[in-house]
Amino acid sequence: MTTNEKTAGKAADKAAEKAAAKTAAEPGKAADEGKKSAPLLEVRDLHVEFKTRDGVAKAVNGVSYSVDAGETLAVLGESGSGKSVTAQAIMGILDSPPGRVAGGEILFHGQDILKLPESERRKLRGPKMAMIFQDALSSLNPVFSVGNQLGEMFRVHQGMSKKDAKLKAIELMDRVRIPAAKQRVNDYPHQFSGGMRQRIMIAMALALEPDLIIADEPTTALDVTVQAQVMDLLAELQREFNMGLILITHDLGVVADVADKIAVMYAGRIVETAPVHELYKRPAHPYTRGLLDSIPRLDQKGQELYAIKGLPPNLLHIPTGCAFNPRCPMAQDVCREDIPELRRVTEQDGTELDGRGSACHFWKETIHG
Amino acid sequence: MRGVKSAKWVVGAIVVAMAATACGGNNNDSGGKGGATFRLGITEPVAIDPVNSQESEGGLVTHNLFTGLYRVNTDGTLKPMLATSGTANDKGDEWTFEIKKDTKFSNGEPVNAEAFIRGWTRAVAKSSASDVAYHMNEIDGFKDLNSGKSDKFSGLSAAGEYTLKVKLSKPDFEFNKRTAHSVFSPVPKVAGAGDNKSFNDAPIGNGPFKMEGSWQHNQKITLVRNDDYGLDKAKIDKVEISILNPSSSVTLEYKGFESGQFDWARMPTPQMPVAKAKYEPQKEWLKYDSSGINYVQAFNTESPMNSADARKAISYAIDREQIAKGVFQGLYEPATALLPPTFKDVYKPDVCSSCMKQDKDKAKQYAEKAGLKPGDTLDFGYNTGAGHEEWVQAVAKQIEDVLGLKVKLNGLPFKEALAKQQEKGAKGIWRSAWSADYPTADNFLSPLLSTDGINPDANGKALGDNRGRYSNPKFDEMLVKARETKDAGERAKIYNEAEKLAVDEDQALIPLWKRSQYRLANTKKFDGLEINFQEEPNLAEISPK
Amino acid sequence: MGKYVIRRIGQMVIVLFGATLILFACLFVLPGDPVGSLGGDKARDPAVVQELRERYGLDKPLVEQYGNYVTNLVKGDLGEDYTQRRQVTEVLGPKLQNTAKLALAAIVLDVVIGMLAGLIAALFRYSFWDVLVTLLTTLAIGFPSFVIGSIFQSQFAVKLGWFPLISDGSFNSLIMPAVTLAIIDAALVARLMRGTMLEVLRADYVKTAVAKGLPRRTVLFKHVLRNSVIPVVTYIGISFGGLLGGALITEAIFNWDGIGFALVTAIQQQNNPIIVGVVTYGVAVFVVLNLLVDLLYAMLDPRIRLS
Amino acid sequence: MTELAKSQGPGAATAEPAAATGTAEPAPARITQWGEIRHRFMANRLAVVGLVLVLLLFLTAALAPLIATHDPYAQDLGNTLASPSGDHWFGTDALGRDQFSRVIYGSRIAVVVGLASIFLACLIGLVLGALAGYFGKTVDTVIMRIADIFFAFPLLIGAIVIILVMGRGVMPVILSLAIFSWATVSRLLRSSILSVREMDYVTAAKALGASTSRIIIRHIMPNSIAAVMSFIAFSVGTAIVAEASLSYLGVGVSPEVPEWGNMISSARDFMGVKDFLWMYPSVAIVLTVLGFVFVGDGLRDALDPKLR
Repeated sequence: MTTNEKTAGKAADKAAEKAAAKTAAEPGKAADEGKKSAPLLEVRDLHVEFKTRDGVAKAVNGVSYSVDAGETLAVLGESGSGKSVTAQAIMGILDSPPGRVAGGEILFHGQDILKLPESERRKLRGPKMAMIFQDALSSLNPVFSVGNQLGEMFRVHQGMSKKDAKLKAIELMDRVRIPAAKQRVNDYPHQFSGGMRQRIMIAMALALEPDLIIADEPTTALDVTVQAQVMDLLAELQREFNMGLILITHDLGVVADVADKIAVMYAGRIVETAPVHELYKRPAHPYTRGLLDSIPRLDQKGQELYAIKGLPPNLLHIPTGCAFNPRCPMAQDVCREDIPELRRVTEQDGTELDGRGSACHFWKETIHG
Repeated sequence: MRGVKSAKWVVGAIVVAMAATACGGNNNDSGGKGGATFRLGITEPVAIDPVNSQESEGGLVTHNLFTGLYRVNTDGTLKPMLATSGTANDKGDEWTFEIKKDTKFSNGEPVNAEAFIRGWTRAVAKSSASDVAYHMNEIDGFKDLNSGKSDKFSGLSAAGEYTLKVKLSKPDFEFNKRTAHSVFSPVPKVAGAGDNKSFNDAPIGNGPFKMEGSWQHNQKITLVRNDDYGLDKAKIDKVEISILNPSSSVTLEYKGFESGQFDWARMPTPQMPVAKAKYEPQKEWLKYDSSGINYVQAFNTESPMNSADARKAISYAIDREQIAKGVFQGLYEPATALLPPTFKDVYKPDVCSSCMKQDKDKAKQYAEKAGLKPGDTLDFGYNTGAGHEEWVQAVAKQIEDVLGLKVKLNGLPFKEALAKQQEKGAKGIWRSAWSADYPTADNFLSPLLSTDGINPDANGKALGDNRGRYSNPKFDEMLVKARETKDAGERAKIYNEAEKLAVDEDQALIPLWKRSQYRLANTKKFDGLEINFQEEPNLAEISPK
Repeated sequence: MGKYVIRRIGQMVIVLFGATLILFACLFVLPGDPVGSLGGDKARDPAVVQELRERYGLDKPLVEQYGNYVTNLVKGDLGEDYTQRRQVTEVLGPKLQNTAKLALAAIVLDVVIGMLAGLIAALFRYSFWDVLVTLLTTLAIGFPSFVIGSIFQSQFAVKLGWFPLISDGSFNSLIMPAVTLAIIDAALVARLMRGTMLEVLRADYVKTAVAKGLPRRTVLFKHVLRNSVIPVVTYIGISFGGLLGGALITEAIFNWDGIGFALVTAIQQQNNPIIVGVVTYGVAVFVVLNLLVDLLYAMLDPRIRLS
Repeated sequence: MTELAKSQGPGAATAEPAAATGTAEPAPARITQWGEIRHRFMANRLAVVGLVLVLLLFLTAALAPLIATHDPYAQDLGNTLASPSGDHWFGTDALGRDQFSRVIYGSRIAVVVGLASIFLACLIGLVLGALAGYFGKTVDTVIMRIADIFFAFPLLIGAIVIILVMGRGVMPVILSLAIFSWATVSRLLRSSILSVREMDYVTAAKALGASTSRIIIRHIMPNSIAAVMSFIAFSVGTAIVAEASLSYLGVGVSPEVPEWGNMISSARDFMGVKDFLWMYPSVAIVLTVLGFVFVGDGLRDALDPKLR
């Protein structure tokens, strides 16, 4: 446990460091480019529902965000917040039924891919966008060799022969630095260590050099030391290929290291967006603040750890008004009645803060108070 | 070898399937030949070689493959076959048979006195371990041959090519009737010893039919007409015998007949009324009161059945009529004697007075006399899986209702059932049946009721057929006397007295029903169909229409 | 792997001997002389009984009899039956083939109907077909084979006359017993198939496969099916073993001349060599098939390491 | 330790809030206890139907003398094979006995044999399992080999052999079924306990210092027992079928006893002629077995609702 604390603490420090560096280097980059041309991916007002026996669960309620090539967006939230569902909707791999996209647009290279027929969307998966899952052991098919599963990408999308596909697989394995790739290409997933398996997942995602990669908690299942290696590898490859990366996580430590910007989700909505350093420094939503406060810190040793009280909302019965209101220390009557919009966040003097938004009636109090 | 077998199996199956469809239509005589083929189903016989052929299924085949000295007519009289004459000396312990000349086995070997001696010796020899050899036990030298002390049957000799002399160890003026049993068949030299498997499965005989191929165990046996038969040749070409699985063979025979697959069939008792109504008007329903009896064996030496009064109480308590009607659908008739009506010379009805009619009062009186009190337990055993379950319950219920006894039904598989009856100290009653091997009163009275018939071993186990252990010196004497009596009428009288003594006076056993046989027979296709003495179709005599 | 197989074969031998020893002991203490009589009410001639007891070594103590049996078994000799005095192997040979035929037919139906139904139910979960399959399979399990057999016989054989009541070994007479046998098993296979398939469909690696942009059929027939059939194959293997060991009831109902029916008959007749023969064979088939299924399992699922 | 920390939430190094263990999904099996299982069971319509059928069966067996319209043994040879009528609702058999009353009384044999044989099998399985667990490796190996031997006998074949030795009757049928069922029971118990023992939440409970008995009662028991109960429900159904099968083959309880297998068996000869003879006992046995199957299914689904 002590190691964890250390890392987390370190992560927070690092985030601050990096953030400082970045602000100086690329002010308002995303905003500028967004005006010039369409971003790589833009999600607009996305709604996703799940039909269950007990009713309709609204998993995603109007999410919007965008990613550019070479940019990393971190989506942060508890399980059930809708972060993974949004990603699956982008990939077009929602469990359907019971899930369905109930509204909104997903623009990829400016085109609304929700309007594409399934056959077209399938062709995007792999060559254009790819996904890395949390648990590589369960995400790799246990009964086929990793070579087979890697090679499958080339065989299916490029019609490559079995032999060539295998050579490609070895090449990929080399690339993600799996030792003795040639010998191991016929091994089965269970024969690899956790870190190696996740490398294979990354290799699979990168196989066809897609424009967008969605990594859904790629390091959660890994040991801490391995986490860093894998994260570094991912970041490195992203840079190399200039890909857009959506990093879904609940781990603030991971986010601090690699992300450019952050979207925080709660109950199917984005409650706050911000460049990464900004968020750490000055959260504009009580939920984000709660999250940050619950990170154990070295300087607070001995104090009781902060925890957000209550449970995440039941998606079948999302509280009226702000979904977070039952758990919010700042909640007022208005919070129970009106759903707060995601609003631009400004300094006290009214200067706009670049890329920042908060869906809190009392964002001002939160960020400035 | 497996592969070859399975290929054959497939071919066989196709042939059978085709045959089945071909015969689906009723008057479709595929190629003129089908009309002369008689088809029936039986259960897998124990043996078809006369050396060990024993039950009616095996008998059906053996009787058509072999012809011996005599055959039994349906009325119980003897019909000479290969015997042109058969005479006993005055004492009755030596028989001389003249054999018809110049008849042959189907392989060309001659059928002469030697052939008979060969056949009989083969049956009795120790290595054969034949279950039917005991029918020859009154012939001199039986013991030595049977126990392996000798390999010659000393009582048999050929007094000329076609003259067979038989010496008996004790007088028997009815010995010639015994020879109607198939174990007395002649066999050719190729038969070899009794355990010669190839002959066992494809016997070469001298009968009206011969085997086509070998016995296909559990599948079929095919007989074809023996055109070199020494007596009246058969008129049909072929007999196709399908072997059915035993547990429901009766149902299968019946269904097979209905679907036109078989020309001959038994019926499940429950279906008989329906079948009778349907087939009797078409003259396809045959009935034969055969030479058998169903009875209740009582253990004479153990309480509670150790007195004639007790046995009479039981006998009076049973309403045979009601069960015959209610359970057997009126197809069985109550028996009032032990000997069957087919034995014309000795049969007398109404021998057993307690069998005439259910009489509850008399039953109670006798029970009282015998000390049978209500609540006493009476063991009632039977063998399972042979269709006795139902009527046994009916009998038990009547005994309970009339006498107030507690009847304990005990159904056992038959080997266990037999062992139970043989045991020393066996008590109560047991369901039993007997049917004739040959038409002599002795064939009933001696094994079932004579003291010799008990044949106890050192532990008191009754190894003979008289498992009720009835023993009456007077009765034994009568049997000996009868056997020594040359005059048939005189002999019959003695047998009648003996029967009366054992079955009425002593009530050694309790007769229930006569054995009646019913068959469906395809009289549309064949003329002259009958159930014969052995309860088989008279295949050698019928002719296609 | 080799070591594993050798150890398993060792266990098989123990099981086989244990089972036959139990059987032998049971038959030994049975009341009634195994050669004491044939069918019917007549006792066998004591001289013949004596002869047969000597011939078959029935006068020897249990241990010696069992020893002889084992010695002969190793040579592939199951002895002679007491009724017809034919070699047990010869008597059972054709019956084995019949049983194998029936078992094969039933298992094919199991696989085809069961797997297909399970597949459809799982793929179209909650659809009309799923509900139908679930309902039918549940119902089928409630029907004992002798009830199904009775229904078939009365309807299809007696009333409609589609199939012969008398099985003559033809293909036509194979249908009713095979279907009777298959119904319950197919229902179980369908349930199993549906269950595992639903589980597999939810598996992360299926999502991965979809995310890889694989066509639906590749996802289903490569990634889903291969994983779904593993437990099903296991089940089918085991149940095939059971079928090969003789389907007593079904063979008895339809008079199918297989070893199960032979066993029932032999028990009624107390024909010990046949009983011993069938049980020995049945147990042997069961253990061998178990081993094969384990090996197959290991082959299909590389995660299982045999050690 | 890291694993434990993760699943325990509080104090974990992740930003996931402490209380965030519960989710919007249906609660997973691990936190369910008796009430949860019962709730899900009762929500399952088929399971409730099954329960009703089983209860009806028990009730019928217990109250057979009150329900039956006739003495099941009383013969009426003047009225045999009568079709169903106002007096004889299910008709009469070959001895004129009232079929309805015999079907009703037949439930007694089914209940007694079904329950007693499985109870006995569980008892043997438990005792031997406990012995194996207590004495460890050698004894365990020996017992498992013995179990293998019994497991290798097909149920019916094994049962018939035992009945041959002991004779027909209710007791022999119960014993023979138990003797060839315990191996299955003991295997199931073994694997079920082993698998549950390894589950995270038990490990967690242990790590939190829960006592062994508490672990067993609060954590292992509800799931194990429900699994075992589901298995038992199926087994009782199987045992009832096996018992009727034995009677059908003519080696079960005595033929005069009112019992469904007996009734169906003796109706074989009337196939196509008097079909009511086998139909009513067949319906009885099918409903009974379905009852147990539904209950078994229901219990299983209540434990693992994902598979419905």
